[in-house]
Amino acid sequence: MSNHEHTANMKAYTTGFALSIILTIIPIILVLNHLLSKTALVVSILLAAVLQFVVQLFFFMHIRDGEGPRYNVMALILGIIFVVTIVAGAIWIMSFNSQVQ
Amino acid sequence: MQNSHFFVTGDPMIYGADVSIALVSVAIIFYLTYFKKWGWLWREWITTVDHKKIGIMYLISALLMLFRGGVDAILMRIQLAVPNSHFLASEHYNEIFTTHGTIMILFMAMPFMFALFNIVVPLQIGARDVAYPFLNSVSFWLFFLGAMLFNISFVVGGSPNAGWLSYPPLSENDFSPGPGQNFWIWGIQISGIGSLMTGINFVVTILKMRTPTMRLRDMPLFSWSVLSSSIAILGVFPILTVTLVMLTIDRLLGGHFFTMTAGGNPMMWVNLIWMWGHPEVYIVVLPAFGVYSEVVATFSRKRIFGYSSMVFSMIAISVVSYYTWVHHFFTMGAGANVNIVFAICTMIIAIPTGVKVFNWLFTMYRGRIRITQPMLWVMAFVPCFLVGGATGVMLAAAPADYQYHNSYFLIAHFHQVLIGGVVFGYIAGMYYWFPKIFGFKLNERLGKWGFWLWQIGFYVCFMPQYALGFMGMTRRIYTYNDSMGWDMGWAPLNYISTIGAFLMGIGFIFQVWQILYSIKHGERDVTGDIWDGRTLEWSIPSPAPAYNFAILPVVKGRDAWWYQKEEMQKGNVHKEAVKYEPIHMPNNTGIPFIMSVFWFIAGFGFTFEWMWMGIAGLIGVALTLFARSFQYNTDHYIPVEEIEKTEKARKNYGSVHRTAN
Amino acid sequence: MQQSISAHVSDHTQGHEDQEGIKLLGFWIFLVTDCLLFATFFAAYAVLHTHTNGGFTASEFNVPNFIIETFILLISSFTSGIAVLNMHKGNKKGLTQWLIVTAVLGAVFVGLEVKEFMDMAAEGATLSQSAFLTSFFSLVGAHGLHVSFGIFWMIGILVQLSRRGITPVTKRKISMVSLYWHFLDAVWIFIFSVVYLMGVM
Amino acid sequence: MVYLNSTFYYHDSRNSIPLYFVKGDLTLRKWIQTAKLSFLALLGMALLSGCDKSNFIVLNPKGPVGQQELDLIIISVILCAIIILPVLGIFVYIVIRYRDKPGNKAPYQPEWADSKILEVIWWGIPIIIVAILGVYTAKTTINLTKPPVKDVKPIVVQVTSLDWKWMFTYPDKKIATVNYAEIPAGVPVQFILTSDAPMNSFWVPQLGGQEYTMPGMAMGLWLQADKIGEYFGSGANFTGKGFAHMQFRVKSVTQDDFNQWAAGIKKNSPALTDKGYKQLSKPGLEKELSFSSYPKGLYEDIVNKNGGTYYDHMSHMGDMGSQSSMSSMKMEDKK
Repeated sequence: MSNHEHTANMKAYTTGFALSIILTIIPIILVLNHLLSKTALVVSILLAAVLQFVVQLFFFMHIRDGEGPRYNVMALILGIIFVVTIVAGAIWIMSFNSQVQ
Repeated sequence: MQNSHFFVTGDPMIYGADVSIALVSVAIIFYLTYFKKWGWLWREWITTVDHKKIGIMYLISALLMLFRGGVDAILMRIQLAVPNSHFLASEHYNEIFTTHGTIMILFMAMPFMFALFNIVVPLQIGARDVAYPFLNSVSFWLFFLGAMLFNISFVVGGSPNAGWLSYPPLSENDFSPGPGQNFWIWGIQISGIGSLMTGINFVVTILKMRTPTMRLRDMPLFSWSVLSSSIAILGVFPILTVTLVMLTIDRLLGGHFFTMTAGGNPMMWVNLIWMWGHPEVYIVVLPAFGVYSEVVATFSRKRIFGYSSMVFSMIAISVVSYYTWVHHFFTMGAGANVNIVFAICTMIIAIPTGVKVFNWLFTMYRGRIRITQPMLWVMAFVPCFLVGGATGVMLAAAPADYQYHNSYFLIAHFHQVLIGGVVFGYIAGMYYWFPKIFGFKLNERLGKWGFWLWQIGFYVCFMPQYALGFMGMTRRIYTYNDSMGWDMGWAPLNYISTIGAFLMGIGFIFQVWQILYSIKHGERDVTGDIWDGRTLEWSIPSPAPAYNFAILPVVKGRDAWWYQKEEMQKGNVHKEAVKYEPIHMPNNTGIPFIMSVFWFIAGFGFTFEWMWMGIAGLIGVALTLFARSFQYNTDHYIPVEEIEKTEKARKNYGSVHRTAN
Repeated sequence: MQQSISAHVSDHTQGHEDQEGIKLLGFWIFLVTDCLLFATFFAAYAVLHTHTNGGFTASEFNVPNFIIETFILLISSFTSGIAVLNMHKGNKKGLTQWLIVTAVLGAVFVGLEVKEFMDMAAEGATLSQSAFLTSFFSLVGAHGLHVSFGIFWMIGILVQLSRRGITPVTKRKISMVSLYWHFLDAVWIFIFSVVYLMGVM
Repeated sequence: MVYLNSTFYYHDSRNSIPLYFVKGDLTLRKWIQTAKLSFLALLGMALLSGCDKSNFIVLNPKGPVGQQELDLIIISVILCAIIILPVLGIFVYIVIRYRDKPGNKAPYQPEWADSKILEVIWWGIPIIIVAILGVYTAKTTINLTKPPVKDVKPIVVQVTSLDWKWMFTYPDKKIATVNYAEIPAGVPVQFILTSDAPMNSFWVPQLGGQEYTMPGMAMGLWLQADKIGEYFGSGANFTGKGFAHMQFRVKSVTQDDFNQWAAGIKKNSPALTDKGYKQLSKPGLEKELSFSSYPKGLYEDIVNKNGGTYYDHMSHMGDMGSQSSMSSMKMEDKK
């Protein structure tokens, strides 16, 4: 993609890096100090992970780069849907209640 | 491992096969050496990156595997024809149905599908090659050597015998020790990686390699079907890869993903393998839908009806097929909620499928239907698939499925959709595009014999199996009326079913005869447009030149070639001087083949649990990858003179547009 | 005749430059499929993580070790980004140096992971001990193998870079490896969160 | 036992009903001869048997569960036929009318390729049909998780699939049988299924549809026989070499006969010991057997040792009687 504009610059990388460090430290502190109830803790860990994933996408992987149809974005969205299906589907199905028809 | 264990022994049929394999190998080697064809084989085929040649190799492999899978089917039907039969022993029967299923889906349907992908897609979208020609060659050789690895289990080490999806714990070490099950894992693993690459390749090819004037919404429906099928491949083949890795970890490293002990969970396997397995059947059927769309439009001399809803329904199928996998194990105890959701999702997928059938019918409506060979298969498909689809909806109703599951009703259903939907479609596609790729048509008369034998054979074989399901006959039993004093009255219908299987086998022989006969006597295609086609592949000579299009075609809408022909007839064509430019093409390369051989070595080593050999093979793979990374001189230009020469030699063609009546 | 009615379409769309763009898109799609690969391992882990067979449980993970691993990988993701920045500026030397830094950090990460695995094995927590451990070693090990592969890939690219300099081809390769590296960091975030943090929570 | 052609690894020599695996002396030639002779006779028989309704056991249920499933089958057939039959008719009509033959006067409109009305019709009709079938499916699915009749106290039968035999344990009577089960007619039976071998599937077509037997899982299946009779049962999911022989008998008798039968077993049959179970669970075939007792907690141990400890289903494995199994159902509902 040689002819495309690049969102890559030092400022973006540094911001992204700082954000990901913060988003890593927050859940570590929460977990090591047992600050929240179990459910709240799980939610905040996952939330931090998802946010950090978004940071990686925008600041490091430059998902916004490129022109024309955004096939890479479409692929990513479809991929995320499939990922969620695989993991959530497996958990749901496998938590069988063993009392069946 | 002892020598006597390395080679499979004990059955006269196996010795017979050993001898014939040895004889055929010697004959091939002799032929190649005597006629000094080794160099030709290497230059023209093994190292080729031309999508058309790769397609031909896929096609030949698929037909060979159809033969092997078909022989397996006939052996099973012989065994079941009469009660208390001792033609095959229990374990031998188990091996045969395992290899039959595996081969037919993974080593017959998949390569047949890839053959059509390769042969048709670049020609149809006005491209000179696929996006990644090198990767395309890697895919083929991975498939081919994976299939060979699986097939040699017949003579060395022993065949797998835990069913085509090898449910653990039966497929774990405790119950299936030895190389048989490993052959299954590694054969599928290696070819599955190839399939994944093909998926990526064709998605990018279709998105990026279309001739610049072709918009996605004008793209022929076969290419759309390939796109939706490839998207589904991307979505599910990684799951297959990992699931097989997990079973490998269990078997090779003593892991406990799916074992009965130490907390392993066999249901997890069933869950994961069907996450791949169900979309897989839609992966193979979508391109068949694409074939039907092309063939119906061409031979009705009419535009395809409801193009947009055809496209929409294919995309819908490829996505919704991701949400139906549990219907393969409604009876496994996932609870009522899970069952209801997946039952309804399964029924929903019938809606876009049904819409497609309507659209095909209304493409024929007010058209002019020419009943040619490809069209015959399409017309056989419609009723067959309707019934198969209906039984599919019946199976989707979860509580009813408790009665059909694992019975012969199920067997009849999926053979009806897989033969009636997939095989008929691929055969139609083969007949349709055969002239384009080989330059001659397949003989009609022999083809009709083949067709009718297939049709009659199919119904004679599988209709009784629906009834057998209602009679309580379960799949995968090698004999019946043999124990506990039950005679359930299964014998007569089984006998009839066997007759049908033989008829289909004879039909296949006619088709092989037809191909061999037509090589010499088949009608030559001099126009490049033997069917009066509608899409771009018919605008170039048959067989297509290496670069496909001397000049990239201009597309103004759907059915580009059809309207171009109309313009030509009206005389609206401004003749310009032809000015060629050098064409950029990839170089042949031996690396894909060598890399795949290393994969084969690795797979063979792990199959016999010879770790040194497996690891050596993987190192070989890494080295070849590394070597490729350092290859910079990977392409060349075809000079203008050469293009002019080739095109001149074919100047004589020129299609006459035959309007109906 | 086909040729005579076809307008002349420039061949450039299938020429050399855009080939690199096409390859990058393919690689991106490959990464998405790789996501699914990890998702499958995650699914198995999610289902099996309580199946400890009376042995090692997730609460026994070595906390300092995985926190250090996480930060090393985060930093290496940053440094690989800086390498790409240098590439765009045409600074071959800076590019080479930052790539080397990234690869070294990756190697340290893998080393720490191997040490963690060895320590666990020494305690008897091996892959064949329980379904939990099988799924743990597979998931984390799959990531570790990806990182190791990335290191070798970087070495290969470094050699090509020293021979050929910054060309469209090496540029594309560096973009790919950097994308791959960020991707592995993203996967690790989830391993870190789901496996380790939720394990010791 | 003489396993023939154990090509590879199967060298186990259990001694039960060896005959099944002994290769007969029928050669291929003889087989073809027999085939020839019986060809016509069989064809005729097949046609006749097609009329013999009693052979189609799935369509001839003997209990409320099988009946509900049959009802759903019939509904689904009718709903599918509503689409299939007209479409087949249209197909035949179109092919005949629009064939490309000289002098065909049917209209030819090569450009006609869109019709919003038609598209709405054939997206709409299947949606309606799926909706109707979906509702029935959901209803039946939920119904089948409950005992078929409410006013009769159910009994519990625990089922364990082994290589290659079925073991039934009766927690209320503390007796066990192999390859056959007796149940009282008119009483809901909760079969609780597990496996101590590769997963199988428990299927008694005339009583109702099947359910897998999974190692480490204990799953309930409600069945009920309305009349006395003997019903064919079989394993439906492939488990290896002896799978084809995993057929069993379910005999439904009156409540009195059932009690008598249990008492008879209690009195006359040998006990199943731990050692005996170990022997029984080894791969091999077995004839019908009865045991006056079995080791305490046998079923629970089987489930737990295969991974049952990781799930919360100890409460309804059946040993506390049907009452507790009912209450655990309520627990499930809350989940």
